[in-house]
Amino acid sequence: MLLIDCPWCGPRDEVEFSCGGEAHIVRPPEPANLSDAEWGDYVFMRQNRKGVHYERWCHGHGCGRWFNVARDTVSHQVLAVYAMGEAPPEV
Amino acid sequence: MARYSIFALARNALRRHRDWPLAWRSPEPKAAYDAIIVGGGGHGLATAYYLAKRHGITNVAVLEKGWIGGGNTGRNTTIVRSNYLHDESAGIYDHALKLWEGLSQELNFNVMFSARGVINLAHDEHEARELRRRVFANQLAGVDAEWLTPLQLKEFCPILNVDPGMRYPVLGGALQRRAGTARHDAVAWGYARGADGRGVDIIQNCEVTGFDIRDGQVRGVRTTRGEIAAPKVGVVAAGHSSVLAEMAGLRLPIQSHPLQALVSEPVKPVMPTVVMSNAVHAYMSQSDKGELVIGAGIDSYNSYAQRGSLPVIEETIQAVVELFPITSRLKMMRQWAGIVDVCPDASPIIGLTPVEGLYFNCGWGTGGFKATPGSGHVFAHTIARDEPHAINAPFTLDRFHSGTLVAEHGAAAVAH
Amino acid sequence: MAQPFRTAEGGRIDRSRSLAFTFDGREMRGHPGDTLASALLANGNRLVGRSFKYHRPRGLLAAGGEEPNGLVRLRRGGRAEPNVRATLAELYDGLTAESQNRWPSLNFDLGAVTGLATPLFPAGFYYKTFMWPPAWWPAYEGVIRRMAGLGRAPAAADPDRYDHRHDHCDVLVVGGGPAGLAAAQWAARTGARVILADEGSEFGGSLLSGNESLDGKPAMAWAERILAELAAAGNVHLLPRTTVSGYYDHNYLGMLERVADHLAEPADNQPRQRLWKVRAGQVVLATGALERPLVFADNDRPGVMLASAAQSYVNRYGVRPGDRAVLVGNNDSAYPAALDLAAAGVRVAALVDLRPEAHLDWLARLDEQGIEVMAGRAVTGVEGRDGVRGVRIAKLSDDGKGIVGGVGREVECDLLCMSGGWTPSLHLFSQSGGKLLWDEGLASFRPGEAVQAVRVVGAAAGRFDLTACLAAGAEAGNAAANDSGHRRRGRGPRRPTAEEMPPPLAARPMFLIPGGRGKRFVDFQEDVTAADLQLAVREGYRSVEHVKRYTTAGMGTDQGRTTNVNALGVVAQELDVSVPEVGHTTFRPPFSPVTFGALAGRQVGELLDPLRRTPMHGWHQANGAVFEPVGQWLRPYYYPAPGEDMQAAVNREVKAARHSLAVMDATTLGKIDIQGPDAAEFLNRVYTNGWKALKVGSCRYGLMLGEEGMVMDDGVTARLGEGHFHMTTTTGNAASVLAWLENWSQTEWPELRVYCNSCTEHWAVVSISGPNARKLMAELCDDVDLSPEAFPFMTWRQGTVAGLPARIFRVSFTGELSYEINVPAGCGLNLWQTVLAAGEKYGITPFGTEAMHVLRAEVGFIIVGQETDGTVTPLDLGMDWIVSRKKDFLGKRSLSRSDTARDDRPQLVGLLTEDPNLRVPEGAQLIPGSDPRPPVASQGHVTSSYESPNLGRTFAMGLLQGGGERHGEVVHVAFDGRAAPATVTAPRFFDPEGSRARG
Amino acid sequence: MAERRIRHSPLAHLHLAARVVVDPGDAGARMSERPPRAQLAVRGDSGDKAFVAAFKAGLGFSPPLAANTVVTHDGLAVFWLGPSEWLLVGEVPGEQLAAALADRHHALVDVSDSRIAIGLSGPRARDVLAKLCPLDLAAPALAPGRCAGTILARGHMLLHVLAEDSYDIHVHRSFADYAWRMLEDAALEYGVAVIDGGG
Ligand SMILES: Cc1cc2nc3c(=O)[nH]c(=O)nc-3n(C[C@H](O)[C@H](O)[C@H](O)COP(=O)(O)OP(=O)(O)OC[C@H]3O[C@@H](n4cnc5c(N)ncnc54)[C@H](O)[C@@H]3O)c2cc1C
Ligand SMILES: NC(=O)c1ccc[n+]([C@@H]2O[C@H](COP(=O)([O-])OP(=O)(O)OC[C@H]3O[C@@H](n4cnc5c(N)ncnc54)[C@H](O)[C@@H]3O)[C@@H](O)[C@H]2O)c1
Ligand SMILES: Cc1cc2nc3c(=O)[nH]c(=O)nc-3n(C[C@H](O)[C@H](O)[C@H](O)COP(=O)(O)O)c2cc1C
Ligand SMILES: [Zn+2]
Repeated sequence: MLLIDCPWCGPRDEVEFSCGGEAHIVRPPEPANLSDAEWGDYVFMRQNRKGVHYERWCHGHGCGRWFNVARDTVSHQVLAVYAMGEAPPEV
Repeated sequence: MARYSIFALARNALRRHRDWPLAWRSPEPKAAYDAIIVGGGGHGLATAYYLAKRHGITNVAVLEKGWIGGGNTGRNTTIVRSNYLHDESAGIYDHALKLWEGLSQELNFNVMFSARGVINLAHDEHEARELRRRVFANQLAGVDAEWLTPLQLKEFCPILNVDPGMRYPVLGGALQRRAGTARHDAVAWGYARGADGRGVDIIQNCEVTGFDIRDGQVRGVRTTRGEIAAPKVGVVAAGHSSVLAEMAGLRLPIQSHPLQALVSEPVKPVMPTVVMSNAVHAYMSQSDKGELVIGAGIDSYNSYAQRGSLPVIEETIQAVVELFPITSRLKMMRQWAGIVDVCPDASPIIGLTPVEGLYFNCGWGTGGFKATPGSGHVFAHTIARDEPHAINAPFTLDRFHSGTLVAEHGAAAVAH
Repeated sequence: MAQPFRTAEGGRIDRSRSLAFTFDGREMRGHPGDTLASALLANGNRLVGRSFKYHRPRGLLAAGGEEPNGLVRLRRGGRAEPNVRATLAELYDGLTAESQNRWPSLNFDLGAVTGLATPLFPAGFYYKTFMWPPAWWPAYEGVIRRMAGLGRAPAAADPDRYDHRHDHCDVLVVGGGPAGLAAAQWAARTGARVILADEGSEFGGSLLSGNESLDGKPAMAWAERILAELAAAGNVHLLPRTTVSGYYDHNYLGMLERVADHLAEPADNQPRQRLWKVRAGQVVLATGALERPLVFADNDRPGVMLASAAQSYVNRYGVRPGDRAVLVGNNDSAYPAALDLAAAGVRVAALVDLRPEAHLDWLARLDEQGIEVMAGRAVTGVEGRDGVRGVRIAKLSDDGKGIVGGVGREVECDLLCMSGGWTPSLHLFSQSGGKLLWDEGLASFRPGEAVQAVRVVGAAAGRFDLTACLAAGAEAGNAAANDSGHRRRGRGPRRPTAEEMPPPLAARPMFLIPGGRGKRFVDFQEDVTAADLQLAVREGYRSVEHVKRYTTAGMGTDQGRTTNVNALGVVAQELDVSVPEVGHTTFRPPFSPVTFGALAGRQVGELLDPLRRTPMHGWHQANGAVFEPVGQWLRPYYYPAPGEDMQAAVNREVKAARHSLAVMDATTLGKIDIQGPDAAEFLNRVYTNGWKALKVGSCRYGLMLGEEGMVMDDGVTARLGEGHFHMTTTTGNAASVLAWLENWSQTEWPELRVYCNSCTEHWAVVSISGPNARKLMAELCDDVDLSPEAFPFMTWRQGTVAGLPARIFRVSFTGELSYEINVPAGCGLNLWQTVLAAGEKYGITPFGTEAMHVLRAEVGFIIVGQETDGTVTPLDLGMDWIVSRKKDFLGKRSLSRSDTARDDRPQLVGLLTEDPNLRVPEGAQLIPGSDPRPPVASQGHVTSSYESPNLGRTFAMGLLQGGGERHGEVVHVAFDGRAAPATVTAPRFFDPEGSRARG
Repeated sequence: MAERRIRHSPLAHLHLAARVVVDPGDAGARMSERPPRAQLAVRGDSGDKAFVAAFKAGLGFSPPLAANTVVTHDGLAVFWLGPSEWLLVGEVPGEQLAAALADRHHALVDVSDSRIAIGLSGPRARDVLAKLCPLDLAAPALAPGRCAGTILARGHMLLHVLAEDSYDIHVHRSFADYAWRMLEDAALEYGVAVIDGGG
């Protein structure tokens, strides 16, 4: 059971959160102008790093806020927690 | 390859089992092969076996970073069935099931395929509707399927709780009688022995760390044991597929998650079949050795650590105790996890890639063990002919662009 | 009743009280403080079980949790529990136990005939045979299954309760031996929150079984003092009978407390066991070390026991495990054990030391007792089948690989105690992610660098002298507390000194003892011999993981606790490499098996999952509703009148709605309040249709898609104000839709000024439907102009209904004139009852979800999740009218992908079977021809199918390939080997103009 | 038609009133149903100074801005639920707030009937809660006067710590029965007394 440091509420058990997958995916501003392949990549292709993974979590059972987490997918260590909209930190 | 039989056992017993041949050799890698298979799981070994057996391509190496069968092949709950919803899926899984039915004899290695039936329970009207849809679809596809009432279920599996007062009562269930379980490790070993006997080099402790790709064509791989050349490379790396794809400059729509399982202490036979439940999320069978083999869900986060967490196990056991009340005083003996390669439409990707000579077989997620023989068979065809077999033609990577998904979520929600 | 093997005095048992128990029906007695194991031994009962594969007679090997042989079935009926370690089962009055894996009885077990054919059953034999003829496999398998397995599962449900408990601490100390006690004491003195857990019934660890002294007094006196101090401290939680079973990520540990297993049954309301889930700041592992058996011929005979276990039996339990003992060891441990046995009145025939030289200091002490010490020798065989009668002792060659000077001499004895060295107990450390390092001197692994906040001390760290264990424990406890931010003020507790022990003499690692002909067991529980391991390696199963899986070594309920290192040694020897090159298999939770009931806790039966109740739930129950689970809710499915079956009830309910008046509890619909200047723009992005032009006071139906273009949810949303909307969602998707909206608004469109709030729980919804709905409304509501002009279809009004403040929505899911009346949930029951009373004159009929489904299907409304399954677009549903061409919305781009834009995709159609009375099953397949024999390619399926009392026939909806263009065509509905012809129609069967709802 | 609200409790079917005792004796846990109170959800950006000022003006006192804190004032408790979310319970100044916040982006939603509160107190109250809730109930973050949105078994709760051994557990109405049963089941071991929840 991971311990995730909610930027608002502090460390809470993983079960209070939901994991939203890769962070920093930007919805294309003009989907109509994309090819099928470009659109498909946006919808389906996701980073799946072995090592540091930047991902989004939502503290659904607490403050309800979404935020970003940098986590090692091998050690499960949480390396950084940062706000939505912030650039990913170097870890 | 010396044949295995009761007579061979008796003969060898007289010689105190001193003369059994190696099941497979452990050769040093050669500088070059006609084809390389990356990943020594069931699918990779089966691919090598069928390349050698059906396509005469025997100068093949299987490169395995650890020990063969040590990935998901060695850690799955061994459910084999083919009652998938869509014709494309039923096609490949039933192809596999037919191969399972003669696999021990084909490999001369007892993989203990046990057609004890697999039941999917319905706990609400929605599930019942979806399951019956599958039953009817299967009947048309020639996949055996029938619907059982709660009483029939109870008869088939006496320890199942069908009390109408349950929190999520059992409304019925779909049964596939030809489905069942198999001895997972034996599948890897049997294919390895079969492939090795036909000249395939099985090279363990050999991790692929990069690809040699020039002019859009694969030329070989870099490994922890040196560079190895080959004009064709098939990657069957399950949870590690994305890592290998990245090495080749490809992107996959795959996420790697831990999927957990556990076994109870061994007890005398109590569980005659396999029961899977979606709403009360758990599935359970009993191995020939006596443990109850129980599958849990995936942990929600991406992971490459083959370990899971306690809450998932708690929920699973809550479901198990609800469905099988007599298990309450049995004990969990071991829990573990595997890293599964989850695809958005819960169907695999098997086929060519933009790199010539490079093929991927992945995305089996939580349910690829049952496909092992079929997957190896069609992947060998794909590699040998440089084009997909009709059975795997629908499972292209391109479908995530065109939208031609093979959505098996319904069938795969407890997808094993 | 006599207990012939009970010592005259000593031990930690209460001799003043006697307890009765039975084993296989035989009545015996023991004392409080006994385990079942010690009590059996006290009564001279040595045979405790039959082995897994060969059904060999087995006795107790150990005295603690590592016991591989002494597994029994404890208790009876619903409380029966298989595979209980007799060594951990505390004796209580009336205990009943049975041996396992034998038939018909323990002494005479027919299964033992397999023993005769053992040469045919080497490791993995089943992979090589049972393949011919193929059809016989099920029969073979049946036999294999019956032979395998250990105990029998209980036949009845478990009457006991189980508990769960979360906890948090600064320092969790695992193991209450001397090292753990010292750690806990030092940590506690800093004021840190400390938990000390031990598997045993008493704290003290190895001190309970030895007779060491501290500061000149028995060491247990020191332990008791520390325990008293800890018990008195407010910041320490002592948990005896608690096994730390799993070490998970981020210092999260699972522990099983056996609250009432030492009692005949739990007291009222007392849980039997409790699962603790502890998030620890720091962990100190003081889990001790386990003695290893030696691997020699017939080393599994009843009467062969670990030396430390024998010591434990005499010292802790006051039981002589035999009359005449031989000890054999490769390290010093056998010496003190010999002295303790002798002191307890066991005649010690000999001590066999594998090392070339005996330990001189110890030798002197043994001499005093007249015990013969034979060095450079080994036990090479055991006489006796059901119990040791003697042992053969032969001289070892210099390299230890052979026997010299003949087969050696036989020594009569009934007890053989062995010590093959010590294995630090590092399961938990390994589970925590810490690497294990091979220690040549220990001939075992010791802890390497920690990955989580954990320290290992005492015997678990490979330290075996008491003073050092105490010092390491103290230091670790203190440091752990410091690291969690707690510092002691003043001096630390005084450090006791242990009595001087003879300096240790290096052990002689020897994983396989030569000589003898019998089987040399490495894994007792899984019946794995050295020959099995060697065979695996010879056949190419060289990875230690392959050896494990091929032979099953280490895969028993004890997870090979006593045997793993020996197995590695044998494998290394066979491969001719060092043990670290072989490596070890993965340690996995649990450390000791954990009861399913305990893992489940109280979340079983009716507490399995929340059961959500609407305010009217009690009324539905009282009025005979049959319920259907929808998500976590239970919704009335239909309300059968006496003597009515489901169809009759549903027909009645459906007719009432079409002909007069019917009422439904629609409270479970998801409701989301959306506010902000950009609310309309927000809806424009999440719904397929446009929202900006919607007037205040009006409602609109909306569809939501996922980005892959598939229908995700639908519902009606009302505009309450310029920047204020009330959205409804399907019952099952209420939470996920809110999460979806939050996700987009927080992460992708933070610039949109909009707030979404769930108000599902605030409103109770009573939906009335039928031609008389307006009349009823008029009676209940006098502050809203109900005329169709003033309050038209798809608008909403604020008003007072039945005296309650209400939001009234003129929307309809039944196709009839309908009002959805929302009142604060606390008033829901009140409204419901008032509506029913007022509607009586119209024959108002409550209707459930099934009638609602029929009604909506008659007028062609879809249900998300029924007409859709995650692969259906709005266009597939023929709902092009709701897909805006002007604006972008989530999922829009997916609709024009090459596949999604195909016109032969499955599309929603109506289906009328030729036989008007045939109600085809939902899920039935659609095929063009009339022959359903496989293989037939399916063209679609039936999504909904009902009997309609209004149409006087059955009707169905389905998804059919290219169905939009196939109206009028006859297709076949295939199910269960039948193919019923049906005409394809538009998916609307009743009131095609929709005038009734608008009326 | 004149308004006449009759409120039913979501726990009514448990007939708790009949179980109420005056003297809880040695029961380790005391449970009660709290009387219903008006509740208002307030949304707005706590980073927006003008909003906070308006919020304060509407309340007549400063709203809690620190995570998991509660400000109680004259029969009104303001719970921090998140950086843009508060729950007002008690004497809710609805109109006053609406007026004060009129110029700032905000949302006010009457959720009076969404939640009910179960009182849990007694010497073993913390032990009972610890069975169902993963939070560290002894941590300073949950000192008396604090609150937390968190988990209660498989449901959600807003926990309000009233004193060392006294909690108000706010749960959604449809989960009330589940929450009560879970709490009572968890408390059985220590003895449960149903007491009056106050007026
Ligand atoms: C707990 C659990 C339960 C499951 N239950 C079922 C079930 O009941 N039924 C079912 O059908 N399926 C089930 N599955 C899924 C099934 O196990 C897998 O889909 C299937 O085994 C995949 O086989 P594979 O050969 O593709 O992969 P694997 O067996 O994982 O083999 C992939 C191999 O590739 C190797 N590899 C990875 N990277 C490299 C590299 N760089 N170089 C060299 N080698 C590399 C790995 O070491 C591994 O051995 C379950 C899975 C899990 C984890
Ligand atoms: N002479 C020798 O060779 C030798 C060998 C081993 C030990 N010893 C002696 O043993 C003592 C070692 O002391 P120590 O404190 O390190 O160990 P210990 O063996 O005294 O105590 C370990 C305790 O940990 C408990 N434990 C183990 N795993 C557990 C788990 N998962 N959950 C809960 N409890 C668990 C055990 O029940 C036991 O009580 C010293 O006195 C030392 O002299 C001597
Ligand atoms: C079907 C099946 C049955 C198993 N039975 C046992 C068993 O009887 N005993 C055991 O210790 N482990 C058993 N395991 C678990 C393995 O020991 C092991 O945990 C699993 O293969 C994952 O490997 P790892 O734990 O070494 O990473 C079983 C695994 C599977 C897939
Ligand atoms: Zn938070």
